[in-house]
Amino acid sequence: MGRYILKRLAAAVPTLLAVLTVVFLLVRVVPGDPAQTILGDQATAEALAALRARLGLDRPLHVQYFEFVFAALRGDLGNSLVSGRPIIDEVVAVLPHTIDLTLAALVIGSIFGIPLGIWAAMHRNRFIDYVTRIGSLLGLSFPVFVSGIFLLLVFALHWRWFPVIGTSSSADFGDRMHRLVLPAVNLGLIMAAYITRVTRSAMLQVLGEDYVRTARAKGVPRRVVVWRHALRNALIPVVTVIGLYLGILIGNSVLTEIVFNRPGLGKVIVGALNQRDYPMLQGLLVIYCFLIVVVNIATDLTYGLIDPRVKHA
Amino acid sequence: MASGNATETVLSVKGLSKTFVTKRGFPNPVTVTVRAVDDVSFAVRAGEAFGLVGESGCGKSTTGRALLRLIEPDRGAVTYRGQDVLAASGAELRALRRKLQIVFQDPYASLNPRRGIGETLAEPMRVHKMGDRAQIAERVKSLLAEVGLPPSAADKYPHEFSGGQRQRIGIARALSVDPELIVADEPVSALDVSIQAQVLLLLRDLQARRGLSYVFVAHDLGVVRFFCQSVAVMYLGRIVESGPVEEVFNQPAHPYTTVLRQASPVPDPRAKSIAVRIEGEVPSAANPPQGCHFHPRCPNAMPVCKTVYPAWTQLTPTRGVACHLHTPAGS
Amino acid sequence: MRISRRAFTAGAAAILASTGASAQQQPKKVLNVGMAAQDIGRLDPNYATTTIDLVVVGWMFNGLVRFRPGSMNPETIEPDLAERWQSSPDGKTWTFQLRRGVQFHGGYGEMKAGDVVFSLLRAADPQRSGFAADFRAFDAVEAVDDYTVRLRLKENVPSLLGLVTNYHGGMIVSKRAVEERGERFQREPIGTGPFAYGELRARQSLELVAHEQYFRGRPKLDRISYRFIQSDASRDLAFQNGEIDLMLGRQEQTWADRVKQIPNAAVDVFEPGELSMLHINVTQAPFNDIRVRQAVAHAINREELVRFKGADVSRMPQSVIPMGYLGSAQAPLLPFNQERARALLREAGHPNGLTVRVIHTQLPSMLAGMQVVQSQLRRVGINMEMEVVEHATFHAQIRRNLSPIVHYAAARFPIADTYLTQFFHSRSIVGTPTAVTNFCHTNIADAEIDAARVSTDANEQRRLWGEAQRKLAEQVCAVPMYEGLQVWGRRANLEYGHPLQGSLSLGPMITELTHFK
Amino acid sequence: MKPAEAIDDIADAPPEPRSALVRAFAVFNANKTSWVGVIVFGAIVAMAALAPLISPYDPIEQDIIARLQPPSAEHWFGTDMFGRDVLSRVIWGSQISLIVSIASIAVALLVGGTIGLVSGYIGGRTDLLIMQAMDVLLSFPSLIMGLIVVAMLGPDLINLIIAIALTAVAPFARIARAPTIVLKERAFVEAGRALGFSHIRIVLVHILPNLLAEVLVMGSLWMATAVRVEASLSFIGLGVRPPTPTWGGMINEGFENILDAPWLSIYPGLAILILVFALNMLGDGLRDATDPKLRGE
Repeated sequence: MGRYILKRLAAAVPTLLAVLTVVFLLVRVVPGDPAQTILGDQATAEALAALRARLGLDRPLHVQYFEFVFAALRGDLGNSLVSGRPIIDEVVAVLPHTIDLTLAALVIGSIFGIPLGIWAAMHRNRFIDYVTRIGSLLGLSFPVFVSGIFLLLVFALHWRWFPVIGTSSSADFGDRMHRLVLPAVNLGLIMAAYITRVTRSAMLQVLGEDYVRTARAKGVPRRVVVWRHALRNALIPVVTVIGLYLGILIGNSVLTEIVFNRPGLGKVIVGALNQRDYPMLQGLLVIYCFLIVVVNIATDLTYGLIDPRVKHA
Repeated sequence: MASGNATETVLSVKGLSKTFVTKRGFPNPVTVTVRAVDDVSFAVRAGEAFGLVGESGCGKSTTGRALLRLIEPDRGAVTYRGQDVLAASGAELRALRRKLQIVFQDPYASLNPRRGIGETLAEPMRVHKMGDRAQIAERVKSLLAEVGLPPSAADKYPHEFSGGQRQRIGIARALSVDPELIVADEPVSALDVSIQAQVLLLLRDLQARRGLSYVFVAHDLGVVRFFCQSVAVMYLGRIVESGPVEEVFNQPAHPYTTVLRQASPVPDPRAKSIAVRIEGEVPSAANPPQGCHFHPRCPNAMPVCKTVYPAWTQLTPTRGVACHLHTPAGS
Repeated sequence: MRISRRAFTAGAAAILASTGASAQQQPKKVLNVGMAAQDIGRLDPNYATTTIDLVVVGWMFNGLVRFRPGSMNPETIEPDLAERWQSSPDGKTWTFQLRRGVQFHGGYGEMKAGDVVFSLLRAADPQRSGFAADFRAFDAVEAVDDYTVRLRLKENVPSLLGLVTNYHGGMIVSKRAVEERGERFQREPIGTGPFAYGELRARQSLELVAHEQYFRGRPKLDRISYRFIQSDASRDLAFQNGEIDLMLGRQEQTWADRVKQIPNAAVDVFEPGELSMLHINVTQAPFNDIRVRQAVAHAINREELVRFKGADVSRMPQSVIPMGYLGSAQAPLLPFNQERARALLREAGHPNGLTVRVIHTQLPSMLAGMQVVQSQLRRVGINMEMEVVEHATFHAQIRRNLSPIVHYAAARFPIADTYLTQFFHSRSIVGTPTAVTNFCHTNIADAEIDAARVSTDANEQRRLWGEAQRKLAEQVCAVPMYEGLQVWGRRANLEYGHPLQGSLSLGPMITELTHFK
Repeated sequence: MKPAEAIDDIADAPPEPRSALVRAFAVFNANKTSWVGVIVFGAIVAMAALAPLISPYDPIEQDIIARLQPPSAEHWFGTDMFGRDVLSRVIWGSQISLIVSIASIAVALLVGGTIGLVSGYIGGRTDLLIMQAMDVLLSFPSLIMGLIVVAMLGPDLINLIIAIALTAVAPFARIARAPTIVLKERAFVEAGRALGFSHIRIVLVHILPNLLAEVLVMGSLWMATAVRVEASLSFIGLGVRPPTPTWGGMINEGFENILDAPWLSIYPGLAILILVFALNMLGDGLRDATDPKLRGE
């Protein structure tokens, strides 16, 4: 198992290298000048040039590139141009918020999505099924910022159940969770819509397979068949979706963070883009891509846990 | 080695080899090397049907495809009427494509489901610029007639035909470029027995009418005996015996041929089919046994068979075998 | 399903109860501020340029002198870290006597002349300051003794006191802290002001704590939580929900009107006015023809723009520099006259109007005003295509002359010289090594601007500045559109401790006197 | 970014005979919601096409006096901060949503489809390399990628289309590659090679038509995603340049006025919701219709 993970990570190295290169180039091609954002609009061209030299932005591109790649391979992503702090520190500072939100959304998505999907599959083409399908389609169709605004208007402003600012300035756990509710529900419901759909279609497929039919024919009760046989196999595509959802989750979390004013990786990256904080932008993109690779590996490993037929031999 | 009359030989295959490398296993894949075709040599004479026979997985289909370069072989030489097939490229290769054709086993997979029959037959002629629109249309009709289908078939789609009819269409497509040699890759094995004969008769008829040569790939000895003049028996990527059909099947030199003949139903109703099971499992081509590949299953296995692969022994000018039973002493 | 729902409701109720209890406290000692920001940039006064940074830096530092809190009128400049000062008759040598016993934050000890010399030299060094150009005239800064600083100038400057106020590079930092903290000083600076750096919660808030040893006395507030809330709407919602007490507002009449309706809420509108102008590149066709520039000027309906922005939060400009600056004059601005605009375009050879492609920032407040301008220009046949880019790109591209018309909104140090030099002196033309923000590529007022800078006669100085403004307006180098004032919302029971009329830090000054009633 | 639909197994879809179209239609027809999708989508297309005729006001003409008016008989959806009619802007805004989504998906389909087709057909190391490159593309969160690309090129219609197309290229490459790998092993493709057909002919004439259906179905589902991404970029402020009305841009402006004038974001928000919903229903129906597993029953 450990060897497998190592090998998968090693296999991801070329991809990550390519990502590094693309990221480096992409970031340099974006117009705008980090020195200007640091010095402000009254700075003279001379002052800007001096700062660019100090930041090392005037060196040839390939020099900057090799420096960046070698440092990145050593795990050093450099310092933010704007704050001067190590990028890792900046990321670690907001990571808990991102993890809170992502996990909460995953939990909400699974709690609602999986049972609903199974329920709908077992009542195929009946009223419940239609309602679930249309409901989940509707969920998929909501732009996350639109649903976020509606949630804010209704629950924060009208009913005042939850605060507007989706993050706490105190260390109080209860407060932290309280403020997490709306953003997590916003992301989680959309996630639930995805999971419902995938669970439903996976269940339908598994329920149609021979061994399930055989089990039914042998007189195994329907509930047992569903829970013991079908669900286990249906969960594989569901796990895949949860893994694949990461990309969407990141995009949606940027918007959610904006609407609910939460700190998080998504907002950091948008901020870095606005400030032309090249190292920050590079570092974050690399971290994102690395994260996606890790999630893919985790997804594959989860298959093994769910489905004993997939052997790690 | 089969070396008949040199002037008659149209297709000569020498030392043809093809190795597949695959990775298998999760999560720690193992590289598997399969020698699908291993140093295969034979010759086909003009107007002859040459059979390649063996159990499934023995590499006979791969051989057929490799000599047409549908799979690029790793080593060896293929010569068609003095022309090096493997070295041909560009216009040369295009010209060769017209001379050498193939008929596939699965009549369902071999036709593009989204293309009408007329279109399927006309396309090769258009590609090779074999006439104007009207001429090609005319030739489509005559091709259909030649394989025993009505002209109306041109306007239909593959799914509207039965398996036998589709195979006729497949044959017509191969004929569309006026080939001289056809590799028939198990052309009847997917068909009902009653239809097999019709298709075989059609092929034989074409052989006579057009002077075609065939490389006829099959696992069914009866069909080979009926259709072919010469035959080569393959086992795990190698030819173990070859020669004229009657000789090989009546007096097999290789124990494998004997076993194969016993296991195979013979179309002759008078001959009692003897149900002999071939002993042992077919070894994997990925991991052939040391020595003679056949020795684990061979009733006549000797100690030497376990260590040394037998050399090719020419029994008559047209017959040869690779078996220690026939190896001249001391070699 | 039912169980989970019940549990959820119960949990939510419990959480509600807990926060409900904590919301009611008696004498509030914590000020929650909502700022349109994602994060702090740099809190080193030499690099603080955005509103986000300027506002807090104003609470953390002192200068040798200061504008009276709540004012940005140079005439109200009063002692701050310096108790008194005198200048030589030629105005080139200045001596400051420092206040004794002023303590830096965080135990960095007493502020002495060495810190002042260090701070001012640092502000004048382009390697360590973004405002070095302002201190170009400095010849030498030296400590006579621990409490006396002498300043020598190469040439006269329009307002020396202006350079040593609590503004930009004039703020005094701790020498030891700068040297010890290095790059960390950018985010965790040490000053002498009423509030000190406490903690930075990444992307959430900057926490400031009262400076116990502040020389004017311990601040009445204990803590300031400076929250980063980017979106205007979120800030509004948070204010409405009672989660913040003071917030950056929007230059919008509707906004001001609505916030005033909220119980216990007040709206502050104060100086400086940020002057929004269209800077027209006079060297580039078709705007090298003055008639085209005049047409643009005649097409602009300032009244409509002010109505759009709101009468309480904006006003009609009078000149090419903002109102109320030392030296600002009434300049002959061309009146709104669509007929005249069309006629001028015809004369200039554009009977069917013309199309101009400009680059504009996506910053909502600027973009909205520009969309009104776009519509006004359309009515006289000028089709303005806006390429909206995000703000950093905008700044880079307008400095590369990619936009023939640049919409720029700015407030500067309230002396005509700063504004005129940065926007209209040929030294500041973009694309040159000394470039600042002269987007119109003009040099017609160079002589007046230069002469006024070194003039020792206040009346002559005013006359020269007035002349420069008249010329620039006449030649239509820039078309003033509106002046937007600073707009903040606050709890009505928040007392600043001074009347708020203006603030160079662009936000209310929170001082030792600020408190909740 | 890939919607869940993208991962559904289409690798082994056999080429279909023509009568499958008839059966597919029957499946599509049986699913009533698909028709709702078709009708609503058709209505939005009609609205976009007829915008000049049906919109009550000029969508960009300002009337500062009449700004921020709530919905009334005169302005059904109210007016925005410039006094422009929100209903008219919603009607005109459909054009941008449709143009951007259709064009970007068309580009992604063309480019991604070609890459997948070629890569799958060539196979071997080239395929490995190309797919590795696609993985690199896929590992960028699409909204972030869109943001960077738009920041790089500047926000206008064409660049927006490029940015959104870029985020969908990799998924389409994957969608096109999977069936190509299966198809190229089929005998009719081998027959083509034996007959001396050029690779281009084989790919275009013999492989492409067999996977078009699936790719087009995915296209319709991805269009829904494209509409959302366009709106998201506009919401962040990197949309088509003003004064052109776009739904995302309207929500963006409206969000800042959410407390003063909620109608500014509610109507365009509903418009996006309806369009995306319709596209999802339509794509769903189409997918059921082409999915052999569902049709088999």
